[in-house]
Amino acid sequence: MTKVVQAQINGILIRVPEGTTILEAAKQVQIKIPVLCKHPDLPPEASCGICIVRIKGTNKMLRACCTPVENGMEIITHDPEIIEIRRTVIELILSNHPNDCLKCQRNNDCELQRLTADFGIHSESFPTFLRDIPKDYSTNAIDLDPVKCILCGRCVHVCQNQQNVWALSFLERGMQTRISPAGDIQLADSPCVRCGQCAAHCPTGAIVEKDDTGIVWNALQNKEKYCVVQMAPAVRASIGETFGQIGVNYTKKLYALLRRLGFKAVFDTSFGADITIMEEASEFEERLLKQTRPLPLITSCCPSWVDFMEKFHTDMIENFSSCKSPHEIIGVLSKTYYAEKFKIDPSKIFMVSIMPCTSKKYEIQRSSEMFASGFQDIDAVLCTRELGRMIKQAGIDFENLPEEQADSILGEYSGAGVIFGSTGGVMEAALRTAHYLITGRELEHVEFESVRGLERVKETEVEIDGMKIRVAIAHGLSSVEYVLEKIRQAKLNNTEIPYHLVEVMACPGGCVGGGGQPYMVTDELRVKRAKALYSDDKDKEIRFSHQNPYIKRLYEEYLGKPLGEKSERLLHTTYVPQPLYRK
Amino acid sequence: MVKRIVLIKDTAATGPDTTRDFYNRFLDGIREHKLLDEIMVVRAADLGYYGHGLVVKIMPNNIVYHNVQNTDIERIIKSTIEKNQILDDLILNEKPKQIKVALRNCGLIDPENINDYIAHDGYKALSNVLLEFTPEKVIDELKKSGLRGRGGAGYPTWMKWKACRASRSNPKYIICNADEGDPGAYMDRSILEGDPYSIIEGMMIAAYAVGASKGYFYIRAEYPLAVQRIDEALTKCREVGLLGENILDSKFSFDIDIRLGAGAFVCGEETALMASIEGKRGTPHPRPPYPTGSGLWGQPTVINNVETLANVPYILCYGGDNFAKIGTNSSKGTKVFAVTGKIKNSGLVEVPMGIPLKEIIYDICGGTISGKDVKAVQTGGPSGGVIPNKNLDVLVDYDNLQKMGSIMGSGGMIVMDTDDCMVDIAKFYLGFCVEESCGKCAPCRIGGFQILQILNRITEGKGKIEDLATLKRIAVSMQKASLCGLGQNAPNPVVSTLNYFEEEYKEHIINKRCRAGKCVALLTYTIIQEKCKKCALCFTNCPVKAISGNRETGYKIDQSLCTKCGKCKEVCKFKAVSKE
Amino acid sequence: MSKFNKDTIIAIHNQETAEQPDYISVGMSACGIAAGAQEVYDVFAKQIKSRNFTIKLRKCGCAGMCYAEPLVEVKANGMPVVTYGRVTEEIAQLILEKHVANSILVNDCVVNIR
Amino acid sequence: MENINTEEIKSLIQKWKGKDGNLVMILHEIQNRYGYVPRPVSLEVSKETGIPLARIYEVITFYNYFELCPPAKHTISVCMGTACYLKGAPELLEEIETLLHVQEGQSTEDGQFHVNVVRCLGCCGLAPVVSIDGKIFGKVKKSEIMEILSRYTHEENNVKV
Repeated sequence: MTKVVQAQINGILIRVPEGTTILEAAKQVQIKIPVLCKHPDLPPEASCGICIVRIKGTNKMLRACCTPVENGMEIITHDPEIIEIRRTVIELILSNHPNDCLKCQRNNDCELQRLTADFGIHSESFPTFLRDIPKDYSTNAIDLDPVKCILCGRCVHVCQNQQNVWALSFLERGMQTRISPAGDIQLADSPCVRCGQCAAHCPTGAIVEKDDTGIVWNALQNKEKYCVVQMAPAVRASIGETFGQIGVNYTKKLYALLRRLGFKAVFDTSFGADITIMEEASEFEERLLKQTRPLPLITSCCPSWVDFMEKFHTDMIENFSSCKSPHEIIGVLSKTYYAEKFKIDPSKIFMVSIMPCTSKKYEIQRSSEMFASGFQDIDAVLCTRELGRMIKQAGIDFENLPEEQADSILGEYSGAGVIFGSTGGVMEAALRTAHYLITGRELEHVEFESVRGLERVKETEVEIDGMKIRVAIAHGLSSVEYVLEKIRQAKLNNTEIPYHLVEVMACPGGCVGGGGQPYMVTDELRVKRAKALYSDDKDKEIRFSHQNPYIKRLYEEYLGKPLGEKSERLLHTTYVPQPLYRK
Repeated sequence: MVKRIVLIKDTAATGPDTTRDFYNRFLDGIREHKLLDEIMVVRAADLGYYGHGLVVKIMPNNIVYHNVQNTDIERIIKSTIEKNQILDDLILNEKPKQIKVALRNCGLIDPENINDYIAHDGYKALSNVLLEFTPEKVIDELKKSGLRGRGGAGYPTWMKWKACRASRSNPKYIICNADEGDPGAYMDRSILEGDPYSIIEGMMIAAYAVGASKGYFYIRAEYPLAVQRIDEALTKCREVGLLGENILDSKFSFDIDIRLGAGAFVCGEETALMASIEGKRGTPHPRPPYPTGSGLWGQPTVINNVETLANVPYILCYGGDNFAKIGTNSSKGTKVFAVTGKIKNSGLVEVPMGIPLKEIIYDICGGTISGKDVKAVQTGGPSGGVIPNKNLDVLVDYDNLQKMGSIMGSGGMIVMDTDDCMVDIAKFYLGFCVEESCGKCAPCRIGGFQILQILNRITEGKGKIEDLATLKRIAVSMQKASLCGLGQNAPNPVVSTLNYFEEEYKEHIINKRCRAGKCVALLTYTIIQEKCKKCALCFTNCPVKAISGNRETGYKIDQSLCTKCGKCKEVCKFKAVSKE
Repeated sequence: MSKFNKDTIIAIHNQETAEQPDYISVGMSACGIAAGAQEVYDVFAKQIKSRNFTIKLRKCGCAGMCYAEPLVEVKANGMPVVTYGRVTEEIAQLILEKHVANSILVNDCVVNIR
Repeated sequence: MENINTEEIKSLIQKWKGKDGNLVMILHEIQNRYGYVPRPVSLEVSKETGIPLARIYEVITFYNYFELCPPAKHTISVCMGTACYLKGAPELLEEIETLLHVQEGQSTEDGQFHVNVVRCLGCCGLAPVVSIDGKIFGKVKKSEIMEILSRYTHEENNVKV
């Protein structure tokens, strides 16, 4: 049992479990202590110095973000001196920050800007001194402007600890301190996997998604182009946050929205997910029953994970599913199957993916296989935040839009397809179909509770036809090491494989926690977003990918069979080891 | 056969010949008394007394006479030398000002010879402790001694040890903080180089007391000789089983490794130091958790400064009570200071706590080298403050210095005379802190930088009177909102110089004048026409041709062209160039 | 070397304190060396060897009197222990010739005597 | 840049392998060997120790002691400790900068001298001090700088110092 400590905040008695920080405890008395560097999702960095509070009886002020409440503490969260110091610190930070908010991607959605407004800072107390550090636009996914960086340390923490990528780091010290890959090289030459978790956690405009809204607006305006669009499962559960709605599934309004923005056809990546399952489950069945290639089979629909594997875990290439990610599948089919069927010149088709992800921006040019249609299969990727901005730019009253349907040919998805957006979702969808493929029978109980939830590594056993199928699910790239190490050890010692099937998502929570999703994500929010997807699944009449009539039609009319020649050519890819550092 | 040695030195600095003259007269006296075979008279270079006129020291009796006149020679010889009678009016009955505890072996023993250390009671404390003391008793003895950390903050050493001992997690670590980064202080280097074994013994006693099995020396890489001496000492200790398993046949096992710093002042801060040992950037972490509970690699850790550890064997050898007899109520024992700057005899002094600052400056170190007034004494290095001349009678201990707005710090003591500018000094220290800030936390990183910008402006004559308020505002935010001691204390030199020398700041701002003549931009060089001999040396030497005129009319400096390089003053043979 | 125990330490202590050999001790910490202590040490080492002095030459750390570096401490011929300051190679010669060989202290160089 | 000998790097690392927190010490070994930390060596260290390159660069650039560029033949360090500062170190630095036509932190064009400022060499009693290649010159006067530097400008004299 955890001990409870008793203290006073602004004279009000509080009781909190031992170890609770003052910042957390203050919420009990309806106090939100201002802070800049602390992200609710991350451990305290204690770098900004704004959250100081006074402890009665001591001369010092302590940081609320990292100081645990102690028995008998008398905490004062604000008085004129505290407020003056906080204001001074904010002004100091501003003196080292380009105050061109109006031209910043984070304008109106910036934590520093918000604090500046809260503290009523209207003039410049200290002369501005900007560092001279070049911007880094090298990745095509994430834009880095170290001059805007306030050195809160969130991105570095996320990149090094949560993601274990170690692309970003601090260089130098004092006023020269900056964020950069090892030794001032560019991100594209570093191990960066473009997951965008840094951007999602950045409080200012220092790291943002590459803004492709301009490209998309231009394409929509271009009479020569036939603009089509698809949206990922996770987007529907988070776009509402742009308007203050949390955990609401906006699928049908989004379809309407995308049409109003000018897209000629609206597809759903969840349908692509259904196809992925057909291919991946077949691949699994083949590996399991015919031992064509080694087990475990590891999922490959997350491009950051793929990049991570190609850089850090090349020994796992043979275990990777060769199946492309769902949006790439929709992409290639839109410029082949759809184009043929509706007699549209595929060269005119401009395919846009709305994704929760920054990595997808990089994925669309990842290898020659991403041009399987003969054209670049996906022309542009927008992440959720960019779509939110486009809605505002277009002045659309999103919440009051009518509900519409997707274009049925690449839009009708099963319940299995939509849960792809959450950690464990791919696994669950795959198991549903794999069970059918292996046994020829449908599952009675379709929900696999044991693969759901936010535990960083989930290991479980599923019985299919008397066979015990061992599976593992990891999300957040640092969690994957444990799973891979187990596989590696088994390979090394020639013992029984620990798992048959492994799902990995780079971002914590899976795509619902993606790097392109609305800011200030917490586990609480991840759960709510995932819940919206799971209830979508529950409400669906069809909850198996292989039962989706449009999937059946697609294979009958066009692809043939899963893992068939055409499927292989259009829907599969290959992996090659990549150097960690190109410089 | 020589029976006595008489040393002679003029300590009044009246002139180089006084000693020689007196020496000759004294020699004559000895000759007259036919004592030449028995008495050796020697002119000393220094006898450690200042401002006492002519000093005569008679050995081996160790009699010291001061303010001796030529007329005293006869009676000194007759009474003292011939009859062993002491002349009460001449005797200097001064107890030695310095007491050497931490430095007890420095300069005395051969640091490369363990036997020499043992000869001076080395490892006596350890063998007592290991064979007869419980760890609790060791901590008790430390408590009795009242020893407080000599690294700066002055935290009671026994409390640190006790907290670490109480932590249940294992292993535990002892770290010797030898990252002496304070510019102008080198006490630790001196002990590391001069008495390495005593620090090792201190660490071992600490380890035994808290239950640690492993120790680290964290030494500045800028001290290669210290590293070498410690390394050799550790090797020797391992060779003779003073490190390793079952030391001195007890159940205690312990070993020590060296880790080098790499040029980061902030690594003197405990949490940053541990990060550095762990192979990371030396950025501090918030406390709590304190190192005694969760330190190096998350394990309970005691970090003690070199001087602290050097005191430990002394305490355990001669008793905590004996140690506690030295010093004041709240600050026991001695403190080593590195007295530098404009001081006559710069060096290390070890004095009992509570000694008047004056005595250190004048009696031990001989006052300023220039003979000018002491303007201020800076203690505590970049984290400390200045003590102005009027407060030189302050009794030096932790609490008094803090009351003065400075700190004890690690023991840097910089003496400044009237040629030193207080704004310039503040700027110097701020520059240091800005360069050494780890950059992690905003108040320290940017606050220090902005203060430095303001000080730069002031010393360049571009200051505004509002700047003083801004300085104070930033200083408060740094003191209160910085994460670690470096940032919290970085504004201290500014705050304390502003406190005592605000008028000097105002002079810089309003009158555009630096009374010490340090701030180059505020200087004006002019040719004093009355003294000028029109030799044209300044004219020909001015690198920017700011001097105009000819041998007939004389010369003038065009202030708009002058870069204040000082060349004209340097070359002028008639002191006809003034600088103000 | 065998492992020390308490008795070894007492034995070394007794043996070392019983012997009171004459010595010349040169302050060899970083500041001393920077001020020229190594050169002074070398003079002593060379001369002691070539002139067969029986006096022991040793190194020690910094005695704190940095202003007077290099420091040399001499204990010889039953005289008090004398510390010489600002010792140059020439003064080192004088110390050997006068103090060590003839029990005469060198003028204008003594900074301490005990 | 000279060739990087992987075997040699491995043996430098070997000394510290398996010891906790060895990175700073390994970098010291490398800097002692090469005079700086070349990128290929850092990559090799990363490979050998499993320490991410980003961490290695974080550490190299944090600590003043480590260099990323090849050193000049002679390193002149002007001590800017408080004692030296008060006793005229800034003038010495200025003189050196003027004589060698470099700024602090830079190397001369011919690669002979690198001039930098250090914070206290611990020889405050000899202030102001300047160290060249580790040899410390104490109580230096501005007028002596030229002579001291000239000892290093002629190759044959180097041996003597």
